[in-house]
Amino acid sequence: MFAVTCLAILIVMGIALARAFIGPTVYDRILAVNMFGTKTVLFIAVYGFLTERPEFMDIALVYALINFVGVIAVLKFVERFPPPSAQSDE
Amino acid sequence: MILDLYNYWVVIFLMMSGFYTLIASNHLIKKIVGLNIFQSSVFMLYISMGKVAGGTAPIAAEGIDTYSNPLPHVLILTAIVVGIATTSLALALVIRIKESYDTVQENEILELDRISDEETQA
Amino acid sequence: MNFIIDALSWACLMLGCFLGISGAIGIFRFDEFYSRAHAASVTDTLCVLFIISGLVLQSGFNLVTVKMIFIVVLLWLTSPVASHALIRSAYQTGLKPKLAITRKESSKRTQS
Amino acid sequence: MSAINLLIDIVLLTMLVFTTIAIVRSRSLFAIVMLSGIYSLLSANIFVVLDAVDVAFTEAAVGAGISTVLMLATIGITGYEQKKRRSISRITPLIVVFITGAVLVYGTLDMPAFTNPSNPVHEHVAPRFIEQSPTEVGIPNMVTSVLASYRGYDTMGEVIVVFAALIGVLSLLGIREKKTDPVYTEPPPRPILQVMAKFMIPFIILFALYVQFHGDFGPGGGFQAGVIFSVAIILYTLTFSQQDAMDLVPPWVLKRLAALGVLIYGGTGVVSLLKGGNFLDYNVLAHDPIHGQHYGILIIEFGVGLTVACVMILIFFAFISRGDKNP
Repeated sequence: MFAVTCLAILIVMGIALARAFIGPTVYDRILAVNMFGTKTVLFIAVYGFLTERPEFMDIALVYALINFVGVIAVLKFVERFPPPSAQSDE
Repeated sequence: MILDLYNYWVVIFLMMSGFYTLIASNHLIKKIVGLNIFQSSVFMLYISMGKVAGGTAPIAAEGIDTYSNPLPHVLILTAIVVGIATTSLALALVIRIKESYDTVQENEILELDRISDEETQA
Repeated sequence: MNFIIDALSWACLMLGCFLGISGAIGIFRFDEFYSRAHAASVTDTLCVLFIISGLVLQSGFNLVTVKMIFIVVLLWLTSPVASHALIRSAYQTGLKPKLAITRKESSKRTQS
Repeated sequence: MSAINLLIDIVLLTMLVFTTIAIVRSRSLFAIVMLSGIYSLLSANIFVVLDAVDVAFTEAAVGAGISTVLMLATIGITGYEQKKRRSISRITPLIVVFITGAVLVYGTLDMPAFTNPSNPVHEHVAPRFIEQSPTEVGIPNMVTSVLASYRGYDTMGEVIVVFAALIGVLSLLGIREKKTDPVYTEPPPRPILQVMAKFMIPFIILFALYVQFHGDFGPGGGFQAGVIFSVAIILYTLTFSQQDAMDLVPPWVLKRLAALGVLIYGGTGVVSLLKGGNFLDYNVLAHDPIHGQHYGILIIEFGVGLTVACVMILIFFAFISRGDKNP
């Protein structure tokens, strides 16, 4: 059951990755990275149970804390230095 | 089995991508990103080597007798922190270059250097 | 007893997976940033809740459970705030929602 | 390694390959930074799958927090876009890269299979660490005992390298303290973020302390704790202002504390010398060797954490204060 969940999370990660590749706006990329971060937290949590050593929940916890900081930093940056065109960054 | 070496091939691919970015890119920040990819490919190589089939994370617990190799983990753990410190040093150098040359394109920097050399000779 | 717990956690995990995948399809298929953000942020919180509660059912009560409850609380607090900040700065830097444009055009059309 | 783990490993590595291709091909620096964020998340996942929980921990703290912030600060100063014109030809680098890659792949064909327990790398030093360290050093986390006790010299060198990088950054950039006070408005410009940050920062600091002192038993230790602590200060700086953060943790204090951390590490070694042991041999620190190891590891991990935290905060301050000078 954990294996199925792991694979489903991997599929979600793959799709978010595709969104991060194609963009088109900077905000889409930030959104994809944010989603990727949340799914990383879940993946690490579920993987701990899959390998029957769930005591390493600390890594998931540190992502839950720090992913927020990364997103806020990116947003501050985008507000201070707006991209040349907000519609697309390519 | 062909998948036995998959990790190592991915490592080589990452290493070569970083290498390519390093030598083919004209932008100094992109060069640093290439260097970072190169660096993390080495991390991946070490960690792949440390994995043992059937082993778990090297933290002793009841009822477990196969552990992965802790030595590569130690080396890479410190290497990551040292890596971010040296990357920040490189980025600081890029900022100084931008301030004195007003560009971060390698060819423009070389061009400016050539002009100033000719001026001093003349 | 064990069977019931197993079944419950299966249900929770599968529901969480379903929500996660539907959010991912939303983020991939919708044609505009704001609807993508909507799809991602709405499904994210419940997906986290279901998957983690599926895990909590399996682990019983110990330190790991406490950590997982912390993860849920933190993600429930930070994820909406991050979505809010993201959409707000997108709006402020001039990315217009598609809906507003079409409504303006349609109102023009009805006036003329 | 069972089939499902191998499958997960392969899927994650393939995603990593695609991310790398996207990074190499992308022209927008901002997209490159975002993709590097994904790159680091993916590599942390791979580290977890390959059992390196401590490394994943470090990568989590460094890659998601500090690396992105520093890259963005630099891009803010140097400008957004790469220029379109390319003067260097792509052919020669490609040929060089392909030849080197082919040689390396040829080299791997002789390598023993991945995860094989009888690989040479697992046969020499590692068995001793795995078998002896829980009894010799007395703590369950073998990574911490190797890091702090068996290879204490190495780690001391790494801490000094981090410190030296700080000296380099400070002598290149320096930290400017702003003369003018920041303007406070009522209500603040980002009320929700500020409330959230106020709520989060104590949690992050508490978690950093947990990681610092729980590192003997679970994943964690001085390096990770230092980075996590510095992320708390970075969050404070981002949501409030640089001046507020510099009032909270003045740079002159941080500079002295960073040096103090190295001093604690080296001082522990000197104390063990004076007590009649070797340099960084903690057995002599207490009457019982196991207790001595405990004290020694606790003290030097504290020194490492102090240095890393102060260095990261100072580097961050140096970068953002430069950004204020040239917008």
